Amino acid sequence: MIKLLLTAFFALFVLFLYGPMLAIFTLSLQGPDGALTFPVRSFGFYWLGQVFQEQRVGSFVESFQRSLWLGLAVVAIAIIVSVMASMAFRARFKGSLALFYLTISSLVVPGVLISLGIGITFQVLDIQTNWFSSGLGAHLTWTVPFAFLIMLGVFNRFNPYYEEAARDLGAGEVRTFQEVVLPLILPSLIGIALLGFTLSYDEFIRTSLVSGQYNTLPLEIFGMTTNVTSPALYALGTLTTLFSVTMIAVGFGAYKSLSRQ
Amino acid sequence: MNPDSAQPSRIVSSPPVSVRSADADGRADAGQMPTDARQGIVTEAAGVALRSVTKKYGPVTAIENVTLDIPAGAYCCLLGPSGCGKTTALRMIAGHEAVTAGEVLIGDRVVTQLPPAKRNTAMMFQNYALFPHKTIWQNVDFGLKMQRVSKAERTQRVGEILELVGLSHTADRKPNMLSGGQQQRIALARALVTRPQVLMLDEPLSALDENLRVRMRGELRKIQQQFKLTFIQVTHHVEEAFSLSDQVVVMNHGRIDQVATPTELFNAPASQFVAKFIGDNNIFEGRVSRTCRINGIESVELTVEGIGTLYCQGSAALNATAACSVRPDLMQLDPVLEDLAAPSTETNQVPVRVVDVEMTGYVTRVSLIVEATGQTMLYKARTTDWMGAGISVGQPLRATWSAEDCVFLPS
Amino acid sequence: MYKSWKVLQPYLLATPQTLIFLMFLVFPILMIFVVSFWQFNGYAMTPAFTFENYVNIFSSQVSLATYLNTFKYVTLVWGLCVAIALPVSYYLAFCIKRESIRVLLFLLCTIPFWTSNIIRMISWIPLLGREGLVNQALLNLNLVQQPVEWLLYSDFAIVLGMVHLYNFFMIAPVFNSMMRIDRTLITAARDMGASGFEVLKEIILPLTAPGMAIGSIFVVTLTMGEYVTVRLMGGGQAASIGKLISTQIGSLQYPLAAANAVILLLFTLVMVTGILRVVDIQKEL
Amino acid sequence: MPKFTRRRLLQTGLATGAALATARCGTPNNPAPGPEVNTNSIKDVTLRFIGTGVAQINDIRDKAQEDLGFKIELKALSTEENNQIAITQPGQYDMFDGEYFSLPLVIPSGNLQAIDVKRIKSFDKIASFFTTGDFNGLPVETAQGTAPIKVMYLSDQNSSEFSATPTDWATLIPFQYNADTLGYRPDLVDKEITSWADLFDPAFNGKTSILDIPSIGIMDAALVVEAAGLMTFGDKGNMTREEIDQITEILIEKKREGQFRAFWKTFDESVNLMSSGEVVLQSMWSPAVTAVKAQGIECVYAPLKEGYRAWGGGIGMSAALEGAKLDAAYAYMDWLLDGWVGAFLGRQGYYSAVPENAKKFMSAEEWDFWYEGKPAAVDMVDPFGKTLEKAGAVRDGGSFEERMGNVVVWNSTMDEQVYLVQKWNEFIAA
Repeated sequence: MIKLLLTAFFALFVLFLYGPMLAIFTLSLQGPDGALTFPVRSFGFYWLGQVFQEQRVGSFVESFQRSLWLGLAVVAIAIIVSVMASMAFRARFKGSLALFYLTISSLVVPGVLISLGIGITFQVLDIQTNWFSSGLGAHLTWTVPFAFLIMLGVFNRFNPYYEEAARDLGAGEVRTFQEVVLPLILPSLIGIALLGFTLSYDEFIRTSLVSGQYNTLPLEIFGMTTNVTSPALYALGTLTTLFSVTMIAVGFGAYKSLSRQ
Repeated sequence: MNPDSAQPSRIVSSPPVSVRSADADGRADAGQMPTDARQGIVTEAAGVALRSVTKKYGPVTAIENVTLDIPAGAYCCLLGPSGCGKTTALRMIAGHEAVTAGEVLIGDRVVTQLPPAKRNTAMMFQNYALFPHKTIWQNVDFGLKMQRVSKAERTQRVGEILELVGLSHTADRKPNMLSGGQQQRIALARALVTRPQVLMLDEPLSALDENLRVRMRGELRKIQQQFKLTFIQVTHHVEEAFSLSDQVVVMNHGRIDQVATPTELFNAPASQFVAKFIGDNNIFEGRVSRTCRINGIESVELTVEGIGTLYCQGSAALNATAACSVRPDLMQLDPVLEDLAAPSTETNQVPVRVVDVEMTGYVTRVSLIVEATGQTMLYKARTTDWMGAGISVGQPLRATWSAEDCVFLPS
Repeated sequence: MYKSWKVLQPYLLATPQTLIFLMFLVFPILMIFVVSFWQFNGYAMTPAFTFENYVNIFSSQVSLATYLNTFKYVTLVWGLCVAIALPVSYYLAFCIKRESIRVLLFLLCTIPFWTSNIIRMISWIPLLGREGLVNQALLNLNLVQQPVEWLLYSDFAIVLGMVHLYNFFMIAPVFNSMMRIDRTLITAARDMGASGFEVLKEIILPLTAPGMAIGSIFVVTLTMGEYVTVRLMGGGQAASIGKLISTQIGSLQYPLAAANAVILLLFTLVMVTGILRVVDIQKEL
Repeated sequence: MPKFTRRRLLQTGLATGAALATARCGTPNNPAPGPEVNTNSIKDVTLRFIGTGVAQINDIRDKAQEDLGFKIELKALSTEENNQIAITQPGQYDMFDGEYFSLPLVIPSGNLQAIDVKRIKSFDKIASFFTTGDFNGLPVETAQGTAPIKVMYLSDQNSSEFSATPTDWATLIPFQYNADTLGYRPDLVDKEITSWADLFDPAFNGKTSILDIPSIGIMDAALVVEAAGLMTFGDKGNMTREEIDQITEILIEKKREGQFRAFWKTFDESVNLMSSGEVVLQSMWSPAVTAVKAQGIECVYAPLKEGYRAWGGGIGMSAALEGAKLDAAYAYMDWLLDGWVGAFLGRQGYYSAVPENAKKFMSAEEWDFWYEGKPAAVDMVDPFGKTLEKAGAVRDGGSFEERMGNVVVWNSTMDEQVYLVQKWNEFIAA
């Protein structure tokens, strides 16, 4: 009985999660006469195609490229930095607690503060904000803590004897890392990459004031919500969701195959 | 030095236990009327019975048509390798696992459909399952609280039982602040505080180190005596089962292979599987070539390929395939090989060669090989005796044992 | 040489991360703090040391009401997220027996989280609008005579939107906590006569508390500074501190925005510290 | 700051981000100060625009690039963000496409440079209420608010003082403007809307909207409360603190009563609100009304008895422009006034700063419909190919003269701007 209720609740929850998205997926599959609201007038792929056409204002394609590059950069830096820091945490060092809480606070500080703070800083220092400088920094405050906490968890469970064994067999620090540590943490790194990329790819608030002259994709989409009056907006939603889902699938597949090894 | 020696002598409180046939009718004769669990610190023990019990998980059969009687007040161990169904059997008795077919009886009550709490049983879990977020006191108190026992009585009973296990001072601590042995005692206290008729223990000693395990064995036994409860314990550890039990139930692939006292089991394993599992018995498979009487006892001559004939007590149809088993400590090793060609019906002889010698303390384990077949055998000698024998690795020998010591294992 | 390297190593390894946070977290927040004492006119701010911005905030009925409104959103969103996360996680962790199905269903819950928040937000509009699907359905079923207006551009819509966006941050840690519960603890409790409800109350909920605490930190901090949902789902009518800050930024009232940000940060830190008393984060990793 | 060549920037490796951005390093973010060594040609120039979605249209960019030969980058922003960037992020744009009312805020920042009107070929042909302040005797020039002429000229090339009389140095070169009023859905509103006061009509409770841009919204609000007889103003274009207090109090009360459905910031939002039926009556911009019509939904741009609120938009140059880029900027402004853009925007309902040039690029039928107020001889089609009006329709509000001649206020930045914004925010937040 209770299980039945819970199943029903879960089903409702899934409907709650997906319902609205299915609505815009449907609306994005309209013909040229489609509108922003139901009912659907005709079906077609017109608006999906429109996304790649020139818009009346703005451009999805370029902002998508920027978000892609930014996401990759964020992932690369977050991984390097967090792996280093979490390895440092395996040896107790002065200030480790401070750094730990600094990292936590980076997570809990409301995003609008990061955005405002970096924006003001750049302004006061008279530096141009840009998606690849200030924007990158803002994204790192969001992704590095996640990456770091995950890595901390990974190294908590990491058997140090593997490394000792490697060193015992004559491997240097670098070799030990390459040959022993890296392969063992690789699945986790894939996980971090996946998480970090999506966090960056979809990040809005922290970027909103510091993206500089060129918009990242979420900013562009937000701009579009105020500038686009056609289902192309929904089509874009459909496509970027498809892209995200593909990324998850690829990442998840990589994770699976790596952790099986 | 051996803590086992301090144990009180064993009492088997009911007639010799036996495996009942699946179609046995009537109620369990071993049980007694359950008394109210809340009266008195000691509750009357109750026997437990399984009647043609089967457990299936989808297509997989975990327990197949098992019938078993555990007398009230007995210390029973379910022994077997992992996956043999012993834990499933235990959980079915406790009510944590539904029975696919058959019945479970506690005392004379059919409890098959009852939830765990209604069975007057308690369970002590592997790794103890102490609630990590509750204090020791709260852990022990939990069962009473769930039974809606009055606050005053709970305080008294929890205090008593903590006193009994000698851990009153830990009442306010969380389980993770206790040592393994202490945790085990708390788990025991928690199980006993509700005054069950039957206590079930799922590998209770497996989390402890060797020394502690031996000591805790003694404590378990003592408590069982003190409370006069039926204990049913799951273990894969032969020595543990031997040292604790009044009744050992050896299980294999979802069936019971043998139910016996430890001594019976040790001396007369009923199947090849039991013989192998309970010790390093040497087993020879062959064909029954003759039946005879040796010293007036029905005996069998077994022809083993590559070795010749072996004699053991037992009866079987001619030409049946069968096996026999001999304990490694009941053999003799003899450097004289000449009269090998003339085997007697009383003494079994096999030519062997020493492969390896392992001194393990009191006992020295000698690995032997039957060169004709490549079969390995084990011989155990008192270390002092072995040192005096002056036998070295590689030496050819004759292993001999009497037909009396050779257990016949029908297929 | 090797020894001193060993001592230095953790410091060197920790340096890049520390630098990132100093540059993009600590320094900017210090700047906000400094700027919150500056003066401004319609187009520029000038360094000064004045409490005027704070005085303005604390003496304004509207900003106080806005703070209260923000707390209202935080409380509602948090409560709903917990109310959703517990049964959903419980269902996944305890009712689903097959590991593979569990993983699949959990993934099902997480996929929307991986996609654009903005898109998820605007996707409510064709559903909830005056001429949206929900209203059409209600009208067709004759449940209402007039379209229901509070579905969109209302507090309801804002809370709904935020719950939609952030419930994952509660579900994931709660689910994780539940999955970590040793199943024998439940069997043990059952063995001692605990009913289903008692098992929930005595065992599962207390052991899920750390997960709930972590989830709460996420949900609270995400909703505290939120303004996109408030703007899109509130139709520009509703107010939250995040929205106020972003409006003030838009009107170039940076020092005022900074002062609000400082207050927001203080509130957030108080809440988070409160939650952290319940849970040791380092232990939960 | 020393001049960085691209190579040098990469060598110093300022940030990983910089290296990542090599893909688009060809367009420097900061125009290098000092004379351009390479004066090769304006073909190598990229002009970066910021502006609202009204004119940051890709079609215009494509046509300009084709005609002028250099590169143009657009960024469409909300009015608010546009001003914000213009004031605080001078490095992010070369050209500012903004409104006249924002100049009292933008000019003091020193981020724009004065435009030499002598270099603008069609300057003399620009509608005279921009250049001289009078307009064929129409009452435009007497309207309240930040009328363009008040902020059109700087007293000197390097001054940030506005000049009341024409000089050679302009702040913005105007290219579009309009007279705004209330838009409504005749299918959902059962009466003809004739007064600003109708916005507060209880019949439309929960179905109206107003725009959330303080300098514009306050003017609409002022017209509404004045028409409803709720209060009077000394000068709607320059309210006192007391007047601001009073009007926001009225607005907050109306908001509490649930008069408004939502607020909007960009014209497309108003389009979506209107076409989805969320709102049936709201202050609106002319092209937004045409955009609603383009979706096949009836929408009327009500000529109101109290008159219109007007706005003017123009192009300004970043102070950092020089050399080839400056030349390009002037070339662009000439092109802007040349008529193609005027006609393009005209087909959406905006007016061109140089109507006679726009006329060259419009069909006679289009000119008659949009400017002369005559019934459409053929279907009117917007620049994106959507039919806006069937043949026979007449533009709401009539001809250019009727509409621009009936302007009573301009969008404005007041002396009490900071206070206004604060109070306005309170209204929005209330």
